[in-house]
Amino acid sequence: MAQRSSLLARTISTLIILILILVAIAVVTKLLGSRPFERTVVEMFIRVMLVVGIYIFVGNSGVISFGHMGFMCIGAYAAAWFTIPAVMKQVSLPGLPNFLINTQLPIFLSAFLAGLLAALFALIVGRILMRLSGIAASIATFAMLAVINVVYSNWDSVTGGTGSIVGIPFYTGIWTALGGAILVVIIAYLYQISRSGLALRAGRDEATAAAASGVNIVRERLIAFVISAFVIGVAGALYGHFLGVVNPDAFYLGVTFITLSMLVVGGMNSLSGAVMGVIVISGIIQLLRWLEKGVDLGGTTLAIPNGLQEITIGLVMIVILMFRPSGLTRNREITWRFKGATKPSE
Amino acid sequence: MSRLKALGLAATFGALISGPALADDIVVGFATAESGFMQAYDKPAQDAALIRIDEINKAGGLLGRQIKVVTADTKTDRAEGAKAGLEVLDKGAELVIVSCDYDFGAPAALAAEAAGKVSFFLCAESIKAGIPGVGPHSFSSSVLAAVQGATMAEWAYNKKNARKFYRLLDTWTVYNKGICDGFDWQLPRLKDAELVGSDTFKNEDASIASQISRIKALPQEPDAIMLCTMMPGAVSAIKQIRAAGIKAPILNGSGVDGSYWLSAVPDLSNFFVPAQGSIYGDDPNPKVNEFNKKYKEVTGGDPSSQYVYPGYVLIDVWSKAVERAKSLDADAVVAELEKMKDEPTLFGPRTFTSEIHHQNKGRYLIIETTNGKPAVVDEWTISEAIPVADLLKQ
Amino acid sequence: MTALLQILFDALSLGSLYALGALGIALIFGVMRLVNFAHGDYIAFCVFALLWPSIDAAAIVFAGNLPTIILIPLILAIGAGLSVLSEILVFRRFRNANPATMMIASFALGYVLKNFLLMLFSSRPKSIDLWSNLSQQVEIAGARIPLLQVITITITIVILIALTAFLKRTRFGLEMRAAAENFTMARMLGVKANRVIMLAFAISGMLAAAIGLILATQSGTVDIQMGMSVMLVAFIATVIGGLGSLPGAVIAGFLIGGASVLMQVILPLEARPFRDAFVYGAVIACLIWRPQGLLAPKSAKQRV
Amino acid sequence: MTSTALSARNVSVSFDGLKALANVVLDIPPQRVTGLIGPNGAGKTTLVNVLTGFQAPDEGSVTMDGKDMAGITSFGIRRLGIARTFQSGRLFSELSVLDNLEVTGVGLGLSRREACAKAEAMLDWIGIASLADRIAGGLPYTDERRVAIGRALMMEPKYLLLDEPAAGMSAEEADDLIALIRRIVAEMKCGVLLIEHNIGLVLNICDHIHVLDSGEIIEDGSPAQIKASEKVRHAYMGTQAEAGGVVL
Repeated sequence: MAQRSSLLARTISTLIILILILVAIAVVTKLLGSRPFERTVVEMFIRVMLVVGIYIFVGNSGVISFGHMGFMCIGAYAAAWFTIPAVMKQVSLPGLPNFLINTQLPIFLSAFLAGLLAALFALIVGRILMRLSGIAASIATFAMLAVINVVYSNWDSVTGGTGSIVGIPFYTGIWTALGGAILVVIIAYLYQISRSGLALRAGRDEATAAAASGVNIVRERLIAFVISAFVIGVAGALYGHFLGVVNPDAFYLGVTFITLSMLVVGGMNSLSGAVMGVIVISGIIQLLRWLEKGVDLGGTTLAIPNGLQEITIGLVMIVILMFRPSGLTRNREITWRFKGATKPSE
Repeated sequence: MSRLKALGLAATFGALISGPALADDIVVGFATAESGFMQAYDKPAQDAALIRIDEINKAGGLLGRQIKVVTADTKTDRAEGAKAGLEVLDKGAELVIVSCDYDFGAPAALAAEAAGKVSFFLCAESIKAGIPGVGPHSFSSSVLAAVQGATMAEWAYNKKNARKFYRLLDTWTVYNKGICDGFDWQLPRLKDAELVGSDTFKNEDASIASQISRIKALPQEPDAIMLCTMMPGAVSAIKQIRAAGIKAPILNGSGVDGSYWLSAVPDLSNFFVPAQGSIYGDDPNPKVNEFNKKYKEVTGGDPSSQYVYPGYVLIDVWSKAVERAKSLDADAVVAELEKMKDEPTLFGPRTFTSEIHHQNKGRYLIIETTNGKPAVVDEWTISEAIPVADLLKQ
Repeated sequence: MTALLQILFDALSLGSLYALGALGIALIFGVMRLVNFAHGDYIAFCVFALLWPSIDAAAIVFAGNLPTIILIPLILAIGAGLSVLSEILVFRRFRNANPATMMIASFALGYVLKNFLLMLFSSRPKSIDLWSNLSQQVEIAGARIPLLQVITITITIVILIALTAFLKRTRFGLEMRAAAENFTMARMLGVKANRVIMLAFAISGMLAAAIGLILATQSGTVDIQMGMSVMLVAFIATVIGGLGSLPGAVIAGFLIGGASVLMQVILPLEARPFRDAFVYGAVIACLIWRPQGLLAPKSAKQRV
Repeated sequence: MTSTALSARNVSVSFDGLKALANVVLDIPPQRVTGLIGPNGAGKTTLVNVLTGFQAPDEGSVTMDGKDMAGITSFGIRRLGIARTFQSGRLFSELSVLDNLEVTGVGLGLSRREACAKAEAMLDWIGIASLADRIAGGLPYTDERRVAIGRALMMEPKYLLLDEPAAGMSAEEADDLIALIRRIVAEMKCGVLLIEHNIGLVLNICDHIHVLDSGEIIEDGSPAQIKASEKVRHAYMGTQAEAGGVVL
């Protein structure tokens, strides 16, 4: 029998290709030099973090989660607590414990702690929720999101209520966001090839058979849940530093659906699908926005009416899913080889 | 809107927006919503601002230069808002005008602040829309939500002899909470006034039956109900309260000004709203009524609510400050704005200080709706400005 | 006693709205395992059909002016038509797709509908006066209840009875129930899948229209978002009730309405803004307690 | 009572009031092939579910080598060395064949590298090493069965419960299966429970056979005894005339 190359050697090409694509986008953006466009790309990189973060749980476990943007909320607010100057916090968030009011951490430490806080929350809640599967689990995660949203919208002295918290230092630029996106893709890749990742994907395909193979699905799900919460918590922190304001409304249904849509359109069972979903949908949205603003065609400006962009993106998504129900990547990973061994039959 | 009027609009604003930019022009940037949820709220105030700009240009311009307008669509999206801010700044905007709502306007205002430019919220009524939430170059030309709550409480106490108040808060937005905060601040300052009950609901609640049951369970109907809410839930709440046979006066914030929704509650009476100016053609200041006519000429429709007016006011006060500073330098303009004390405008006096770039005291018209007809019945200015420290605490 | 009765009435009026919504979602889920996120937008669409497209602040009432006897069937027909059309144009192509794909497709469809309405009508809520004499109060054993609520509760009960009779007594109903219990099996037994699915969509669309009319009458408002919160609660109710079980969905709809009203009554003022957190907490507890739902159909039990 | 065996002791299970198993007593001794036959709906799979922790018995108990297995989860039972296959294959359809086997390895605590090595060795042992990189979802029926058995055999379980492994196989393929089962018993010292419709196969390979009908064990004994049993013939004639007629 031929010596099989190691797991890493067989699968690393996917990781390298995805990272190269992200780096290429960042470099081209820098070369173009438009500030508004650069912000679009930064936002896209943060979306990559979010969608890949959801993928770690949803893609590997097969359980659709409507709750992950709750972790983004937790992360973004934690970053606010950790980085806003003490003087401002005393006034706007008087309910915070003293040690928090008086701390002002460096941004990366704060983002890491924000991720940890989200992960800790996921660990506690997940111990209960991960017992559920299928649609009941989806609804339970949505209920979790709703609870987080209600609490952050009304705990005025600690979260500022429905009002925005301001004073979060601007930090997230294109290189930070690129770094974040690459880091998250690496985490997702490592999880995917880990023991837990394999066991969880087995459970996704056949829960009963996985149990009969000695897999404790609840535990593996919890691991994925916690890791993805960490990733999304960090993404939330970077988002806060990107926008400078956080508001509970920004972490509710709107962002939940757009991130899930990107994942499903890309192909929810593969890391490549998660990344490509974000890039393709963001690309189409940007294209339509340019069209909305008007394209100069030999003296006449061609523009689509305002609001048509949203309608078109919805239709495009429906059409993509009609022709590719398992997503643009058909749930496969991108590799060097065209006829890769990892090609699933259809 | 008739075609003719639409043409008129295009003629007036088209020249403003798409005319060739001369090196000499002063650029004013609108980073506002042209689509999505906020569009309906940004557009009227923006039109009013454009009317004022047009007036200034026709009168010879600002510092002898014409004002040129550039726009960028925020699409009612926070991240797009920041981009829109950058876009108008890149086109050379000296003044960045941002969305009506603090949450949606802040990203663009923060971009302006970072670039060292003056920003104005079209009609935000949160204390954050200014120094605390953006920075020392940011302003709002409207009046704080808290002042609305305080005004209604003090006015009802003095003019309607209200002593027993009931407070019903829709927890949806900061604006709603702001109205009730102002009410809460005012109430202890009114001798013998008491709060006989308090409750909350959510704007999207399909039914507020249990909240109404709580009011009905009181031993006697309150003298006034302070209703801190906004559209669209406001209509539903008002309709249900009146349907339940509660006839007590309902006090509101300015968010429910306008007659466009009154058809939903036929013959509504005993209903009070504070407004900066009257859209009903009966403003005590004839110039306001003239403005309303002009607005109709340009846009083809009457102002739908008082939220048109802050747009006009902001260009008015900013241009005065520029003229006085004789410069477009942001710090110089801010310094002149902060010197304004009871600066008269069409829609009430405006005061800015180095402490607060918003109105914590303001003259309000009181609009009463009787049998479905709104009309100005009074004018009220709260006796004491709400201290900045109290506003920030909220 | 009167207070208790009042709570009961309040709970019934909110619950009946949720129950109608849950019924609409459960019907579709039953026959094709689709969680239709566009349902809320059907509700909004039907209500906007009362108006003439305009982005002005004041609404231009159009269909809303028709006599009741024409208006109600017209709006119901619009709901049914929209729902059936979305099945023919969109959902039919997703018969074999996995649930996540269908869910996202339905979300995308709702997004398209919402933005279409936004373009035609702007985001500004519009006002409409529909049957305002229904808001007068009726007194029952000391508790007051608006006539509209009485009618809503009655309509819900009537619809429930009619639907139950329809499902039990007619051939269509039998086929639909069979399909809801076990779709593949029903298909093998000769149930005409497309016909049953279209019928389910039609009924579901009519239910959406009915909710829209009730909401518009009650609130006097027409708003892009108006179906959203009912749809979310209805969706939850469908799952708690036991996916595929119509009576379960209805019971759960009433339970959530009841829980919501009860929380509003018993929570102290400071905790009241957190009402929904308690309601959703109860939802989680309920799911942990009965993951298959309160009334799970037998087919839902997992076979090893 | 045999001290070393996987045993069902007076197991009863009912669903919605219907008895699926009543007072079932059954031993699966090590290094032996025990057969379980019975008409459709007799409760065979339910019994396997009870023995592997997927179904808690209403009454009675399951013991392994004298140890009571009550309250142990299904994955816990696999970790104790009781493996099973499923009637419908139930491979992890989106994973490769090698990964399918690796899952059991990591499920039982190996690292991926170790699990991979073991999985390769197992594929080799069964003789399907060439399938390693194929995606399990697209395998032909017989290969699917063999992969499922390989997945269950990872880490050499003490007991293996095969739920209709020969369903749909040709006579030739069934012979291969018999050879494989013999090797499992001989080389892995494993106790096997074989559930089959193909009674010929069961009579051929089993040391001891139990016959289940309507949830009750109606007969047990050596292949010869089963062949001769009037009760068994009756049960099969009653419910499955054609099968009984042909095979017996």
